[in-house]
Amino acid sequence: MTDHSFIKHRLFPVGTILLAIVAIWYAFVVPMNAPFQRDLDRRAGVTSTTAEFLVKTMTQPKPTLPAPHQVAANLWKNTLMVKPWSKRSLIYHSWITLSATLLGFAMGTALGVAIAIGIVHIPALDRSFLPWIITSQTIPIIAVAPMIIVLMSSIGITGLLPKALISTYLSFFPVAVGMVKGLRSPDVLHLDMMRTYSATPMQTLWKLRLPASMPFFFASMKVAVAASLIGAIVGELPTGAVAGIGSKLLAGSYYSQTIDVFAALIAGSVVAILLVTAVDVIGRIVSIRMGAKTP
Amino acid sequence: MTLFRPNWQALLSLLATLYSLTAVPFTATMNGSSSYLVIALLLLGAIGSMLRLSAMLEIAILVVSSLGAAALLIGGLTDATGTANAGYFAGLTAAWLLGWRLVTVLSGDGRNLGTLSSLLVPTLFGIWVLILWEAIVRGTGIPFVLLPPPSAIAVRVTTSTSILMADFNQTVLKAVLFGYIVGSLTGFIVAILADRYRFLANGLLPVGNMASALPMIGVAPVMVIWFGFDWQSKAAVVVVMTFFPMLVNTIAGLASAGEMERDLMRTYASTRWQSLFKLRLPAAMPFIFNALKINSTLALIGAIVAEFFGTPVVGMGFRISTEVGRMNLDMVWAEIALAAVVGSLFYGALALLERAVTFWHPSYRR
Amino acid sequence: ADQVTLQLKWVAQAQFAGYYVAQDKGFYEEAGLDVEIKPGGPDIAPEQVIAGGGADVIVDWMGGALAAREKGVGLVNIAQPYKKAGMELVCPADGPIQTVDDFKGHTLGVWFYGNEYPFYAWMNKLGLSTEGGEDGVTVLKQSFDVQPLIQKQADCISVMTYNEYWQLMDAGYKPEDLIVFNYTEMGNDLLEDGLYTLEENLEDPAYVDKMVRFVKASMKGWAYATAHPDEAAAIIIDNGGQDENHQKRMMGEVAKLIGEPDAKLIPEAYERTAKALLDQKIITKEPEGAWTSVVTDKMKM
Amino acid sequence: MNETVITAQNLDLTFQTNDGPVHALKDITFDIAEGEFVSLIGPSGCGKTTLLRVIADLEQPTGGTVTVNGMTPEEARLARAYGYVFQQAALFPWRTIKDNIALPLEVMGLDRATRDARIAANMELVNLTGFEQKFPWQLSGGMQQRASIARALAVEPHMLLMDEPFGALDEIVRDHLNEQLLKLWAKTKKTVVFVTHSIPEAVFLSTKIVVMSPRPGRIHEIIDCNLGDDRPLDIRETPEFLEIAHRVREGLRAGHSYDE
Amino acid sequence: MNETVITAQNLDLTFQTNDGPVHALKDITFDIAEGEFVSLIGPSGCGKTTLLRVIADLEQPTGGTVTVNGMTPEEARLARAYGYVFQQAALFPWRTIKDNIALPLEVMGLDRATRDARIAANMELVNLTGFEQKFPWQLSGGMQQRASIARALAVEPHMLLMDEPFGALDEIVRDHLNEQLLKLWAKTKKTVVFVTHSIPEAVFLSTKIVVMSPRPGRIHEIIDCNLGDDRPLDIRETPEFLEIAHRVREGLRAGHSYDE
Ligand SMILES: Nc1ncnc2c1ncn2[C@@H]1O[C@H](COP(=O)(O)OP(=O)(O)OP(=O)(O)O)[C@@H](O)[C@H]1O
Ligand SMILES: Nc1ncnc2c1ncn2[C@@H]1O[C@H](COP(=O)(O)OP(=O)(O)OP(=O)(O)O)[C@@H](O)[C@H]1O
Ligand SMILES: Cc1ncc(C[n+]2csc(CCO)c2C)c(N)n1
Ligand SMILES: [Mg+2]
Ligand SMILES: [Mg+2]
Repeated sequence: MTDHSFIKHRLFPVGTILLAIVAIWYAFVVPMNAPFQRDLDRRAGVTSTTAEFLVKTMTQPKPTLPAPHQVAANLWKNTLMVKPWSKRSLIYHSWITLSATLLGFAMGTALGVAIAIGIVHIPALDRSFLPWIITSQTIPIIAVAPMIIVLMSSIGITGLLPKALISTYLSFFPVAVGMVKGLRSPDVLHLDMMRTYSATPMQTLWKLRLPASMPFFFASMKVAVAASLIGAIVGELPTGAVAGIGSKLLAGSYYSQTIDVFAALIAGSVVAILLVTAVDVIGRIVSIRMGAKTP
Repeated sequence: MTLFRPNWQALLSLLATLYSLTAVPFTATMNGSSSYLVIALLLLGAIGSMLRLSAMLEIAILVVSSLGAAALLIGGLTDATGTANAGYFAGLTAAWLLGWRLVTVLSGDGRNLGTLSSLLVPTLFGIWVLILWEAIVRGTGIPFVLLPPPSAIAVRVTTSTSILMADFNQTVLKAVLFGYIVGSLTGFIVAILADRYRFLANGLLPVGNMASALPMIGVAPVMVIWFGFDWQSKAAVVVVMTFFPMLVNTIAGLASAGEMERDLMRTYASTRWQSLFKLRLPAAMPFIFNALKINSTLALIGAIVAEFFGTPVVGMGFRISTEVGRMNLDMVWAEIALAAVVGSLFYGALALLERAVTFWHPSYRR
Repeated sequence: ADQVTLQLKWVAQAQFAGYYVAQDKGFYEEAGLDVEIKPGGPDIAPEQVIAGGGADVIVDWMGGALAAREKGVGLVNIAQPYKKAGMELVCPADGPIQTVDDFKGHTLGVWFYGNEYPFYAWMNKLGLSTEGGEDGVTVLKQSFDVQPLIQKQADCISVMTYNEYWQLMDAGYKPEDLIVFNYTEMGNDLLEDGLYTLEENLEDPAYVDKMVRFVKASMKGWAYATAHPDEAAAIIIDNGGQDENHQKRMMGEVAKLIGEPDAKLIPEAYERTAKALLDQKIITKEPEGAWTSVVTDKMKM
Repeated sequence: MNETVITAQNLDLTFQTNDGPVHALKDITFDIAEGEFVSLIGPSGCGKTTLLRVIADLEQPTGGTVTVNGMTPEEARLARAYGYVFQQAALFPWRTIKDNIALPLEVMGLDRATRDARIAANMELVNLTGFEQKFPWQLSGGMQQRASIARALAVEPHMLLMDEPFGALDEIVRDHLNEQLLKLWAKTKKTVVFVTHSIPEAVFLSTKIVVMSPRPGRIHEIIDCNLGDDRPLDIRETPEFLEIAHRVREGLRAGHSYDE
Repeated sequence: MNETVITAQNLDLTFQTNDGPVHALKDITFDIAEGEFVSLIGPSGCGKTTLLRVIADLEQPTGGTVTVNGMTPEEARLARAYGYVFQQAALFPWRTIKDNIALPLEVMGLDRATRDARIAANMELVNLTGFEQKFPWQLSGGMQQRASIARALAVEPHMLLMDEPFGALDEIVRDHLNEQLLKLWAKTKKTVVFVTHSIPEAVFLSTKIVVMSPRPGRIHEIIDCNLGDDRPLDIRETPEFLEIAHRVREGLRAGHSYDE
């Protein structure tokens, strides 16, 4: 991609959509915060002009819906104005969450691929396991996560690993399902051809099934990395709000600090973008090296 | 040809059984004779499965030995919670290995057992999960407030059906169904629009990827503020959660039609809509079903989590979060079981539909 | 030094100032203890943590502790720093509810997760159905914050005198804008923050001795915190608490609930709590041995 | 002669690939008049498919101009000026054979009765009657190719662009289809551009044979071929036929990279 | 004569499809001796591919028996007794042409030097030198098919099963490859089973021609073909050649469903 087409096909459209979101957001701020502001004014016995009222709805300390600039100011303060490793810094909290996410994602991807390979090759697994893997994901892990964390801390496992395990649990599923589909995606013709070489299942896996599954692999890794992040954040909630994006969300919501909550949400989204983009870029590089037609 | 055909599950099972001989009786209330009966059953299964018998006979022996031993072992825990010794667990392992052998025999012989085996095998797997859970929890005496045994959960399910039904009605029939349909449909429609206007797609996809990673924990309270504390706000969470997977998948699916097929449609000077309906939507179907399946689990989880925030005092998520605080873990697991059953049925129905609609896909012609 | 792990019921805030102060001021160390304080949160059930072996002592409300005791977790109250309950129900003065008689047909918010027992006990006493409808009240499981009142989703919400009440003040309400139903003043209070440990451990005299030292040091911490609220608030902030100003106020309110920090459980309050729980079938039989004074008795010496 | 329907002027096409450009077409100039039957013949990889794709507006030339019916290829495509048979069958796996043939007719908005009539006639023509309800993967390679020919013919276009349509067929079927195509052409006076590897086929069918040579793809020679309107199969034994075939073979050989 | 390497006894194969069974092979019986070059010829859809697939253990017959080298087809496949060229090129899109040819050699575990030597030799043979680093979609249809032939030859099997390998090639390349194949066969005395649509090709290459007829696929006739070991291309003008070609054509026509 040339620089020009990057601007035209990425930056400009994404920028426009983000601008539109911010505009809609501002449009919602006033009606969302107005009722409470009216109550406030009434109790305080003040009457204000429309302009004053509008400004007030956008400057509440604990608004129902914070205005974008309030969130931006909070972000600015908590990222650039403090040391990145201080406990007040969102960068520090993002890093805590990111490290659990990456560990969980790596384990989840490995587990998912292993399960998919097993399912594709062993009929007993295909029949007995796949339905239960699906069932496992219908269990609201988010409800069970606290119990798991408590259970694990009672046997002395604390810190990164419990969070990462919840990430693993959420991320192995998309990988497993996608890879089962991907490993089964080669042409019947190609499979027949490997048969005529009397290739071992291992060889068919390495030379045909795995390369053929790459598009599925990267598509499901994108879903999985996002799921991992959710897992890490959820895993942070029951640890007593010590560190991480999840703890910021929780701490913010104890005291109705909606601005903090939104700032933490945005920090989470930024981490998400970075992760998904990284997977996407690696996917593109791999696909080009595998001879894909470049547009 | 010898009469002997060893397999690794039976061999290991034999080893475990022999070890268990060193620790009879297994629990405080299990007498020696019932312990030896377990051992006899296990030996029968292990040796029987290594002889060259007909498949039917081998299956019969394995069913009797593995499930029989398991039943005796669990029965041996009556009034003896937490007293199981190492021999008990060796016996349990041996029975489980025979169960594994049974599953292997059944799936290997899939052809002559047909659909029966495709139902039987996963069921057996599930039964073994429950057996191990029950035996380990009660055998080692894990506190009830940490993990209740399945038997206690089953009792709770039968005594609390009306509560479960009310929660199901609130969470699934109202929030999940509505949110799932609206979210998937809007995702689909926006994808079609984005396909029409490249600009939208270029802008929406990255934003979509980012939004799908947004932790719902953050969105749920906001939705409660916007849509009230009843099911509408839960449905809104589900809408948000299901929208992006459908959007992203549909866009990818629409792009998946082959080069030559597109060229073919070009030569017909077909309109955008015609290409869409005749080529690109059918080609996108596997992707769309992928999204529908992902969404089916997401929707359930989303609705349940949303109920952790403001909610009326009914609903599966409400029940789970409050009963944990009341130490009624059996009720919590009853709700989790309900969620799992509902989710699995939903998923299964989608898988059947997928097979009917995308019958032509190579993955069904292995 | 002897190891003690304390599991709190909620996040680090002045509600638990005594323990943090004792830790910070070295009172535990002086008592030959090495104490680890684990903050809680909305997803942490301290009863579960102690049952799983993750803690030696927990801070819990009596309702939750007795319910867990029936489920096989042998919790025993060894000390009761909080003499009064901090829970209350507040309604906007310009709303439909002025007195207890106005509840019918309205929506009331309460926290769950084991914190709902006082509310249900009260409704039970008032003879109000909690199933909604004309003659009952509709119950809303309220979130961590005071939004349900601000958003007018509930006609009244539950607050703690030391926490959410002040969040309403921050949000612009003045005391005269609110009608307050205080559980203690109404005589409906159930025992709140107490220290609980497992029954079987108390058979070991060495363990009892450890607990005596622990509770004694904790009470020293409470006394110090009550006397130096600003310093206590700063210590809380150092340990992950939020909003220093808020913690100072909370310290002041908490001090009122504790009164003289002697850790003694008042048997009448215990009887009332147990009865209320029995009446609502939260527990099914009269609890026995759910509290002991062995620790507090030894403290005097 | 008749009106010109396809003209190419100094066509040039270079593909960009990961290891450098591939010059696929170079300086291609020709005219095709209405009602002509033009065969493109040339060694594998010389650019026949590419040239056909340029005419059909499936590929953009990097130099030169093409007009089709006096329009740009794009306008011609939008006017549905031609029918195209691909080198591969390109059947939709989710449609039965019958529905695959119906596809362009549905796109054109024909009613069901017309569609059914045309489908039946053309399936008959390619001898696939009885396979209406089969899915593509249940057919042999040759049968799939015949289905794709039926699909293009059912459109009844004025101009046919065919890329080795009979490559996968046996001699008898091929002869049969050659005859049918010739009949159709004689009757309807369609303009046909036809890619083939078979010299006899090219000579038998064409009024003009374009011999191409590779790397880069150029026109080596254009050979007129006038065997008259009525051509029975055994015309292939006549001296005129053999003479033209010889000239084509010589041209091919000359343009070929093998030097035997 | 030589030892028998492939025998088929009363082979029968019926496919089950959504609208009823398709009887693809019926009562097929034949023997192929070591070193023979046998062509299968017959109308499109008559079961040639299916028969080849049965021999290669890619399809299970529903009746009758086949042995390959005295073993079951499965054992023969596991022993890597044959090389197979598919009707479609079946190249892996993510491998370059060179790596595609290397594939079976990697599976067999050959070392890099041997692999490279064989790849170079066979790419030369099919005239693809210079295209090593291209990906399949950058090649024309005929070039892809040639790559797939090179891939099968690189294995250097004792037995070759080839399904219309030269279908997509022009006459010159085809002639060239026919000659190469014949040389290879004469030199190495491989057994070859060869599906083709071209009568001259079948006659030129084979020692035995099996003419099949369709619906259900049966053997119509087996024609011996003995043009001697040394066959220059112009043998195709000799009377013996034309005589055999005529017999094959008659056989084909008789077994064909068209009645002209
Ligand atoms: N998309 C593409 N990208 C790069 N190179 C291409 C592409 N398509 C074709 N080529 C190259 O262009 C040349 C001409 O290809 P084309 O398909 O037109 O040949 P052809 O004459 O149709 O051959 P055949 O008879 O084998 O089908 C070949 O060298 C091929 O490698
Ligand atoms: N997988 C399948 N399912 C159902 N029917 C099939 C299948 N494969 C082949 N057939 C049918 O079997 C018959 C023989 O097919 P086969 O591919 O062997 O023909 P062929 O002689 O190779 O034809 P061609 O020369 O066109 O390649 C055809 O009628 C075809 O429709
Ligand atoms: C889920 C949830 N549970 C309880 C509270 C209220 N709360 C805050 S502090 C405190 C005292 C605990 O010792 C209580 C009950 C809440 N806000 N959210
Ligand atoms: Mg071509
Ligand atoms: Mg074939």
